[in-house]
Amino acid sequence: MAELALRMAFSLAQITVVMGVIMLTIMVLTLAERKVLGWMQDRMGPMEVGPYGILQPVADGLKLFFKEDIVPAGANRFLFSLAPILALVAALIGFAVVPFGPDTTIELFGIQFKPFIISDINIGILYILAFTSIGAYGVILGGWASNSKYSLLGGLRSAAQVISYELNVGLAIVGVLLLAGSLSLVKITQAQAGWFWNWYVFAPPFPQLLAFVVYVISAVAETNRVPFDLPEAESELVAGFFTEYSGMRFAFFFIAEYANMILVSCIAAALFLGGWNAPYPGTALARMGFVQFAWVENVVWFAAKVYFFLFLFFWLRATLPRLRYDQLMRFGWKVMLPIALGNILVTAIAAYLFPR
Amino acid sequence: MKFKAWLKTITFYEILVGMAATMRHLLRYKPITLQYPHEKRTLPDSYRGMLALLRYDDGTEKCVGCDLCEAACPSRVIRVVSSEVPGEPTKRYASEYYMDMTRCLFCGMCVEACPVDALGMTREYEWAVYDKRNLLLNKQQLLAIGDRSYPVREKRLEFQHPNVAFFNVAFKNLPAKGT
Amino acid sequence: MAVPVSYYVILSAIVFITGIVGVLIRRNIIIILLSIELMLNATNINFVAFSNYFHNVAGQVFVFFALTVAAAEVAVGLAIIIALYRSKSSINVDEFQLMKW
Amino acid sequence: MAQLFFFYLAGIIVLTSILVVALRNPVYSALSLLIMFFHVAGLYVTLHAEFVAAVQIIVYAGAILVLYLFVVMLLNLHREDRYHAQFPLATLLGVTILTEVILLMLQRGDSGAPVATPVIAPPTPAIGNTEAIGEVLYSTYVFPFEVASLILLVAMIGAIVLAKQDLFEQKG
Repeated sequence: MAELALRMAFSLAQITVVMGVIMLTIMVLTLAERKVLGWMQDRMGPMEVGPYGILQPVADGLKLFFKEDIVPAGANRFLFSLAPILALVAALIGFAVVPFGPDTTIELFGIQFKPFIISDINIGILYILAFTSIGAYGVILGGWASNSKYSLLGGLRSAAQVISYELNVGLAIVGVLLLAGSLSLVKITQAQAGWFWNWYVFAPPFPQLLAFVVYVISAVAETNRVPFDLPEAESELVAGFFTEYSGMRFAFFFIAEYANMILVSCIAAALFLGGWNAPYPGTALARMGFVQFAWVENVVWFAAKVYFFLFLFFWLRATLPRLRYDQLMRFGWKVMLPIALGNILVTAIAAYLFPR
Repeated sequence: MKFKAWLKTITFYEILVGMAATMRHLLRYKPITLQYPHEKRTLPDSYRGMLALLRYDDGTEKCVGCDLCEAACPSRVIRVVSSEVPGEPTKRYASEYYMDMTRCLFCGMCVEACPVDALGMTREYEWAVYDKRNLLLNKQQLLAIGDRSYPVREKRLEFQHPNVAFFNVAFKNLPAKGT
Repeated sequence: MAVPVSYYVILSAIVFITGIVGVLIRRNIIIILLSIELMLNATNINFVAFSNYFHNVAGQVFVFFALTVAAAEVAVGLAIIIALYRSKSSINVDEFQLMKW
Repeated sequence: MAQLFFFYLAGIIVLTSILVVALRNPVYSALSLLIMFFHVAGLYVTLHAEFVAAVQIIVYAGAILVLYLFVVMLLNLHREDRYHAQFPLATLLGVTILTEVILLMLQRGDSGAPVATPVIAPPTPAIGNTEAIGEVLYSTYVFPFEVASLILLVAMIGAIVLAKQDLFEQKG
């Protein structure tokens, strides 16, 4: 019983730390997005709060926290409150299986713990896919419960888009799963150790470059980011499904969107870019003799890969205009889906001919 | 040609060009933003800002209450109530003068129309208010604006050159010869 | 402290009966389809329970076939609902009597 | 512990499935069905069927129920006024089947002890749940698997044909 309590306490501590890091990252991202967008468009971004505007996220958070919480007339009060919570929970729950660092164990009070992996379940990828698909509920219910036609249209668009592109995400991942032979994110990452050509983007026998491209595009679409931000197209639908939301409930949707971005970036880093592995075998710190600090380098590599993807999101947003809705659907079903299926076919043949 | 277009499509060539452009702007970061409340642009010479009523150098109002500005205004901003100067039946003045600046479009026609140059356009533009009614300006407010924007005042018409005093109204707006 | 398999059977029976009752007493076609989902889930619970009981994954494989059928049913069923709603602008089952003599 | 989990999950499953039938707002019905799917998935996890649990959530909760909600919102349905008049029939059927099941259970006197020895030996524990399912699905059940894919194809085409109004109308 004591062991169980200890394990639960440790897991709770891990969850707290991960949540804290994610919330911090989201705060940084809200500022970074506006800054990067501004710089790319020859603007400055927020400059008022604090030196160079670095306290802007705090100001935003305070504002949203103290803002009046309006429930529109005729809205379904229960579902209106439920929708942001659903969206946020679905976005945050996926981090439980993401390996943030190497698969080392530490011993504390006579029990083995894995400090960087909250839980290594053998269906990790499926778990993440399952809970990202729940995110659509928050969107669609929020759109419906607001009793507003813009919200409803945004919610319906979002549901169609998320379902369509979730399929492509799943199929793009299958190629990696074929090569790795496991659904556990930890095992998949471990299989990519060594030089960077062992990463599944470049991996022999068949590089998953196509799957990577399909995954990135579909992930952008699934998180409702520009250029696929049709559910919240400002110029057409005011703000999409959260038109009627304000205050903390709006903040929940906002945090959920950013958490989803971080999650898909983590998955992309773990599946295609080798996760915590450095592009060279082992770690430089371990070679220099600091074996017990090798995890620092691993975690830094993971963070670097995740932040590269997050930067890619901003970069795309600064560059590309929004697609039309039928273009989006046609692109998803007629271009991305065949490519993903073809990739699975070729990868399966290659994996069969050249077993690793 | 067709093959080339196809190749461009599948390699996302156009998108990559666009992304290179945005990246170039990120690397050579030269903002064109003006941090407005802290930095202000230098206004052009012919800037048309807030309207103001002017005075002569002895402190008397220039306005003679002729209503021409009211007639010239396209959006009916101005309302003039003119009355006689007490004791001098030939002279008039504006006993009340209102400008509803919520409607003003700063065209400057009232300034052009004024025969005695009693109206002027200042360079003030920070006139955002919380209450719209604060933009209905009366004569005292307009004169105050004129006082702070035109520190150098004109002499009274009678004390200027006799020829100018003879013609007395807006000599610069006379039609050109031969028309 | 293992759970006897009979508990699972009773659970799935209750869910199945709820589904039957739902099909019979509701007028809304969508709720009727949801009740059918309930019944399919009841059978799935049984499959998985017995798969665990006999240590044989064949039961879980059958869950996949049930899932396939459920997905197919939803696609066709909802398409039919939309078609019906277009012609009748209602989804009350009592109003679809065209095939009744 | 296991029984505690079972009774919690079973209780919620029964409650939500009754709510699905009883609630008058279709959206609430669909949401209670969502809760039920999650608890069924939890039940699968306690039965060591993690893969089925994940697929349950992905397919049922992530796709099927979203489609239901989609249609409910598309048609903008309002709450239903009353139930169908088939209460006696439903009660009769329900009570009959329930008593049947309980009678069968009592007759066997089953209390958890295996009735027959398991026909197939338990798979080696080294193979995970997912691999075991894959092995069986692609060896013993290849033909049903192909048939299932055919069913899905037919359903997809059928749904498109049914839902798209002007598919067969001549243009011009």
